[in-house]
Amino acid sequence: MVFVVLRRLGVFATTVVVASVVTFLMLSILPGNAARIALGVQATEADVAAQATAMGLDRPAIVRYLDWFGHVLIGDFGTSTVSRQAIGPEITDALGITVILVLTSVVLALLFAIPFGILTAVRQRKLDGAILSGISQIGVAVPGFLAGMLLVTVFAVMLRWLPAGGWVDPGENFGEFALHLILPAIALGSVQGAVLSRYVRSSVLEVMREDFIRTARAKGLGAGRALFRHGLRNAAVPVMTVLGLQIATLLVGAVVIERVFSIPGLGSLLLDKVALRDLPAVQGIVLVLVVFVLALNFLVDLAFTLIDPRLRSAA
Amino acid sequence: MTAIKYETRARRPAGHGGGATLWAGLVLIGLVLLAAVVSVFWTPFDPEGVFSDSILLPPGAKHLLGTDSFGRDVFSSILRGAQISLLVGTVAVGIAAVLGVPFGIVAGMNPGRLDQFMMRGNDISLAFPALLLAIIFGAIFGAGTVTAMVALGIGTAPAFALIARSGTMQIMSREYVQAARASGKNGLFIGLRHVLPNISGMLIVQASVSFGIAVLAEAALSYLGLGTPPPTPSWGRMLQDAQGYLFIEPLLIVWPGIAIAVAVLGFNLLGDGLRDRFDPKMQVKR
Amino acid sequence: EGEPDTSLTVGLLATPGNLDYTTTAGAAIPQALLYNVYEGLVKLNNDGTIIPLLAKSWTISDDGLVYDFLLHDGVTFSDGSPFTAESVKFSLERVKDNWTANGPAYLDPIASIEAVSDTEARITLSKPSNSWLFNMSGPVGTMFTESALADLATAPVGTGPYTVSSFKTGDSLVLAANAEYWGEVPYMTDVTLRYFTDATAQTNALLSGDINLISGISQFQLVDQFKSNTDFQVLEGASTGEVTLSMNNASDAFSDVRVRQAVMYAIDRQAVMDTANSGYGLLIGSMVPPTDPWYDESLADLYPYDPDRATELLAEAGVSDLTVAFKIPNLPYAVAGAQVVKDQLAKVGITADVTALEFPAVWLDDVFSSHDYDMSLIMHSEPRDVNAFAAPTYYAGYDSPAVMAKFAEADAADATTYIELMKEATTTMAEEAAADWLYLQPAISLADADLLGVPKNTPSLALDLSTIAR
Amino acid sequence: MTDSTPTLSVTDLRVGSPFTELLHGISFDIAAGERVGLIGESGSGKSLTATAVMGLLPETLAATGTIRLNGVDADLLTAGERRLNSLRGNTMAMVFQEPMTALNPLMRVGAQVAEIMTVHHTERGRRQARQRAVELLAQVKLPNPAEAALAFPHQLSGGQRQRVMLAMAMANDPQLLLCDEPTTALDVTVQAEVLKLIGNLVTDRGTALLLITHDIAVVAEVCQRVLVMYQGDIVEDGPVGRVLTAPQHPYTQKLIAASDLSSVDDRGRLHTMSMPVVSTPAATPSSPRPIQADATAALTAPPHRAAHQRLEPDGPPVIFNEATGAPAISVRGLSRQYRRRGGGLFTPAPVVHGLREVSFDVAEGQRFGIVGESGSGKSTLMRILCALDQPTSGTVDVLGQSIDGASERQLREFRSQVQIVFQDPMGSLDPRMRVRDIVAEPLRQVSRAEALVRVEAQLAAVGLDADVMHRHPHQFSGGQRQRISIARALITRPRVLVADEAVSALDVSVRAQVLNLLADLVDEYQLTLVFVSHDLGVIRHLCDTVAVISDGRIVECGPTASVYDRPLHPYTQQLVSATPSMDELARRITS
Ligand SMILES: Nc1ncnc2c1ncn2[C@@H]1O[C@H](COP(=O)(O)OP(=O)(O)OP(=O)(O)O)[C@@H](O)[C@H]1O
Ligand SMILES: Nc1ncnc2c1ncn2[C@@H]1O[C@H](COP(=O)(O)OP(=O)(O)OP(=O)(O)O)[C@@H](O)[C@H]1O
Ligand SMILES: [Mg+2]
Ligand SMILES: [Mg+2]
Repeated sequence: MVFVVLRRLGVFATTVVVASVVTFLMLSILPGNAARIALGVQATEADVAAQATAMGLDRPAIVRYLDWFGHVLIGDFGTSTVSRQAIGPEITDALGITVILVLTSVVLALLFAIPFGILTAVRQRKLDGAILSGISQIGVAVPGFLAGMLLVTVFAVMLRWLPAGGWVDPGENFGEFALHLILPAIALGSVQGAVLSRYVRSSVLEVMREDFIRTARAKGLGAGRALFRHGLRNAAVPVMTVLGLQIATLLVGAVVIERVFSIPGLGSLLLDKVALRDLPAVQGIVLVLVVFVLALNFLVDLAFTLIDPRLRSAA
Repeated sequence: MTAIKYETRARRPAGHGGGATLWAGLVLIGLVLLAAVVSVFWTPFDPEGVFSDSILLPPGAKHLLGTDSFGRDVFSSILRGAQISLLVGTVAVGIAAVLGVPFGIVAGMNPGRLDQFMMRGNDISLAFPALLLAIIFGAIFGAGTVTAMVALGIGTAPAFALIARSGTMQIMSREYVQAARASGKNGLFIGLRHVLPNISGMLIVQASVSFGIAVLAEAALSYLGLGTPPPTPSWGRMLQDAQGYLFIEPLLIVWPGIAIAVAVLGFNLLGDGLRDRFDPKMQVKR
Repeated sequence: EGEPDTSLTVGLLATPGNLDYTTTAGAAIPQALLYNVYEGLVKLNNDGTIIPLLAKSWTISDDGLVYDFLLHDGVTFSDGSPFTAESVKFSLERVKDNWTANGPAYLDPIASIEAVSDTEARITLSKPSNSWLFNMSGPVGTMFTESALADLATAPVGTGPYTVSSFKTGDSLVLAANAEYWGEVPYMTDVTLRYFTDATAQTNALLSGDINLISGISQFQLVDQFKSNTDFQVLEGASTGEVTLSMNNASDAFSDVRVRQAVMYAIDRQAVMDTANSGYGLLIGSMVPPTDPWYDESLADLYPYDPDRATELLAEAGVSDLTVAFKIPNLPYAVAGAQVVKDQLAKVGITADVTALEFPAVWLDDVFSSHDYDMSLIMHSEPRDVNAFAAPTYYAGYDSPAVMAKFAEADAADATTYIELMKEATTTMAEEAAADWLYLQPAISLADADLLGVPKNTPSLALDLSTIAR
Repeated sequence: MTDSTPTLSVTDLRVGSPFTELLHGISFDIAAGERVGLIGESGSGKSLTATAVMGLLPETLAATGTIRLNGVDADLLTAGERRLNSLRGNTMAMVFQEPMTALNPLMRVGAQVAEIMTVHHTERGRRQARQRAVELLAQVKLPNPAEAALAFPHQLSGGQRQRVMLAMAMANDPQLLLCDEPTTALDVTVQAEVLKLIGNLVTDRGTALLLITHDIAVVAEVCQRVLVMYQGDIVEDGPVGRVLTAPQHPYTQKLIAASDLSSVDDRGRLHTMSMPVVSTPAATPSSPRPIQADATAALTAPPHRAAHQRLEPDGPPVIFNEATGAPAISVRGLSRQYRRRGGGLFTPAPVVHGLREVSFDVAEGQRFGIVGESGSGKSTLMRILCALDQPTSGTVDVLGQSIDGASERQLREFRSQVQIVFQDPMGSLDPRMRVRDIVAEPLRQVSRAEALVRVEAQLAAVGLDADVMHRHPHQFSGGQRQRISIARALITRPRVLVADEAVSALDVSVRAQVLNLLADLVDEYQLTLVFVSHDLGVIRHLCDTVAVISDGRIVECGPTASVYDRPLHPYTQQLVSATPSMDELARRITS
């Protein structure tokens, strides 16, 4: 048993190492000279060369990789070439913001998608079901940033009910934090919600056609009760897969909404750091993202195992 | 008589499986396709020129949907923009399919170590979503349509691989595959002759849905400045440009918004329709 | 009624990566810190004149080599350490070896620095220089204390009216009034500088009341909505940002002056400004903003829009079917402007292959460092940067020994001759079409209607907050 | 049957989709305590009838007519949903056809059984309901009922799941019990018990029973009356004895004739009810009569032995059917273990024994049958014989070629000499290929033109016209499809033909056709046949030698007649005694 756990962790660790190599290689061919960017247009070529040496940019790739990853393993992401601060805290701060944003939006999305998806599935052949389903289809087709732009225009600019953007740490001022979170979370969540509701719908539709629902109805359970008692757990499995993937893509994908709302999240940080060729920071961010996604996959698998006894014991 | 019975059985589901949805999707995509094709040969005005004398005109007889800040006819730009959207969708989905499908099939046909190994590789590529790739590739190769398409393609490939793999595993357990093996056919033959044709239904559904996603992603990338560079009109960039004129000429944001929605909706409906059609459960049960 | 609201939130676009402008380039750090947190001996006034700051007054020897500064008494840095003539000596001597950014070379004319007494500093130049004192008003003239050098990147310590109370990269910089300030304590006691990446988000924040002031809006189509809105004021001033269509004078395409001139005639600068900049800006015709004394407004008409003349010149130069690599930074004004330029060049038969390069990384590499381009479009925002532009090693590749000599002569000349010679040199550059200076970017600030004393012009890199009140 | 009003009364029931009518107005009654069988061709509408009574037709179908239940003052077809809910599971209950999917995979089976009682409040509390569920599971003979109640459906075998369904249906002592093929997944021994159980319920409680099945023997055993459906109509309705012995409708006549595996014509061929459309019967004058292979088949029959007859407990395992000369197939000590995928997060993947230490020979020209319950390892053995799978240990020689560890290249010759016919006629044909390509698939290094000629000839040999070549598999009936797969198997003129449950998916009528065809072809080509089935009757008809597999081991082997008449191993004895035969049936009916 211990062996199996160790083996799984071993696979996970190997995947992370490979991912780190991929990350490093991909980023090592970024054009642009970080030293020149740091010094600006007035610096001479000699200054730039000296700066490059100081930043350790002239060492062979393998040395740079080992140095970097070795330090990452002990929790040291290195020092940003731009802010000259340890990168770790910068990444954790931004990651925290993005995770809060993404999770809030996903919760909103679920709050919307589950009832909506079930409703559209159950009333599939009715007019109202078709209309609702149409609405969610259109919701899927609207770009997220457009939704964000429109929300800002209406609720922040025209009505002045809510701030147009920015971020306040929850520890600093929770009320303000909540106010600042509402619009971006809705913008991000509405589109995700529309997408998720499609999955909930098809998943519920699928489950509704399962024989065991018919069995439940043959027992005398009404259609609704049969669906709730027997269908939803079964429908949850495919929806969870999608949810896992969505969260994974949203960590970076939220950058569009972060831009619309000027939120200093991880995606924004990545874009800024890439622009400034702050390589240690970029590598750190990408690695954190990758590990996060891999870990998420791992967790989704775990959740499956909990929900579905077929995966728990094979017999 | 028996044969006739089976024939009607096979045809019947085709008649109504996902019918309305499918048609709605096809009509919308048809519109986009039409715009793309027409704009190759003709647009009312040049969508890439600069017309300093006709800046920001409201919709009217001459300029059906008005003009933008460069004096360009919005209608012409929308037409031409369909080309970019379709191009991005086609290339991205093409790349994703070309990379993902063989990968998934090979993994699915070789359960055990190779499959495990390939799937861990797939996990890693899943961890680099399209947008992340687009940002990195944009920095490496310079932002632009090609970079965006490639990034989207590579980013979507793992999804294709997963679908192809699960489909392949289903097909591999079918007896006709065993029969082919018993006939001495090799893996390549089985993959091409048996597996690929039989999972194509799933793949087409996936392709259609991915197409819609690619159109949306291109818009998002354009918004971030990582998409199609001007003056080539892309719907996403038109949206971004229009953002600055929201209070001056709000309609400017409406047209590309509608265009994107129509295209994405079209592909989603097509995907839904096709899924219903390919889904054996939606069909008459034997 | 009640307590006056003394907090201010300013929306800015470029975010500083850190707070150390001695080693980090870019306008963002000086914009936030210069004159607010850091001070030098002199300051550039909003109208472009040099006024005293930490130096009460100064005298210049007749040969223009010896500057005697009389310093304010009782000035302390925000960490409590005193500011004296020793600080002047320490700070300026440090520049040569420790500064890598923001023009350490500006102080090259200094031969020696001497702390005569606590309040008297004497600086001797190796040769007379008109630009030196001007440069002293910029970042290189900043006074530092030896006790607080460890953490320049995060914890700047200066003598200014504000101190940094918090800094979140990419998000905000919070300044608090310095209670111990030696001069008049500013009206605004809490100032938050919020950084945006998107101009629309910035104006939305102003419209929704999240921020009070936008200094230097970058997308001018967003301005009009504020003009009709009585809740806000629109302040138009001059910047030092010349939007420049640069031509690689050393390239095959543009080494012939006639080809460059053809470009000058081919471009309708007014149309470029109207289309790409919503009509905001000032046609300048040279690399000199009106806040510089040698500004010559007639240069704006040197090359009127005349495509026929352009075609003639091209024919004269024996050029046909010219295709140029037009490498622009991926910045909104450049992307917009390039489309108009490309269109206009096409009308005289020049094909411009536009590529938008990532800015700064790739553009700096390709265009600025490697000179691998024919044409570019970029704003030069540093004050008085025309001399630098004329250097033969500069990316423009403009090589005129005569002009360089004239600049050197001007720097060493007396004040009036200085202006005269500068005017001559810049005029020659314009005539020889060293570049096409399309227009001067306006400095437009948008503010709540009740804000007073918002600086209009931006002659220096700094955003001076000390004058703002309600 | 004191009450004159029947428990169930169906009048003029029509079920249709917007495109076609599927049930054309059927009417029948079932009285209290009456046991009615419903038989008929696959797809004739049996399941539809039952689901219509339950009011659980798929949404896409609509029903008209009247369905009345004794004591309910409403027509079930028009009754409100609330009303129906109170009846379903309580007054009327149904056992559905597919036990694999009819249970909720995420819920313990005990809870699923208990639910039907809590829904109708027939047990006071949740705990009582659980207890009663365990009792019910015991009644349906689930081993270890208390533990089984805590199992999830996937942890039970198909037969066990079917019994769970049955327990559920019986929980509230319904007035009307509808059973749709309740024993298909059960092996004959369990089937007998389950049928007895149903019978008891009906007699004890006066339940009206509708039993749907394709197994006429089952009907004969359980039912009093039988309804025969054919293409959406009830074509015959009468007492079992009458219908089975003197069927009136031509369809019923053919059906009954085809069901009887012991009644053959003068050529030793089964009676079929083939209704030729594209095919001509196998024995057309055009196809050459086979040279009788009897001479070669007349081998010295190896002794009839059973595994438990091993002399010493630890002695060498028995080699069954040991051949004297060079056997066509020689298997020694063959084991195959499967490692199940995944396992839990914290548990290693469990090992499943497919085959354990199997040794036997098959002589050239022998018709070797293998019987055994589901999951006993039959398919595993077949796959290994065809080199589609590798043994974990042991050796396998087929036609002198050693298969274990052989590379695909070494097997090239082997591949054309050993062919396989699979269980599922649809599943074994690639739906996207044309018949011509399917049949030609095993051919190698043959020009296209020649391939076509050979395909045509082969199709003719299995009784299919050349014009079927361009069609796709879905355009054929089950029997025709199985012929296609047989044609594919035979096109390379193999010396060994392995058939894995080649007729179990077919309904009786088609089954007879295919068995005849196989018998013809084996004679004609002098094949060595290895034929797997769980149906003793089929094996008995077709094979000269039979091996019985149970739990991965051969437990008994010998000449078919000998095994059938004098089974040695307890498992075989059970198997034989539980198999209903038509002879017995006739006896019982007439008595
Ligand atoms: N949902 C449906 N929509 C349309 N046709 C259907 C549907 N369900 C079943 N049918 C058709 O109705 C006919 C009768 O089906 P039914 O399931 O009752 O057959 P059956 O007699 O039970 O067959 P089997 O013995 O194979 O179970 C078949 O032709 C089938 O294809
Ligand atoms: N690929 C596999 N992985 C794991 N276990 C398997 C696999 N194939 C078969 N088994 C297991 O091996 C045992 C024998 O299976 P096999 O298919 O040979 O049985 P069978 O006798 O053909 O049954 P049936 O009559 O149901 O077809 C069963 O317990 C089965 O669950
Ligand atoms: Mg049925
Ligand atoms: Mg089997």
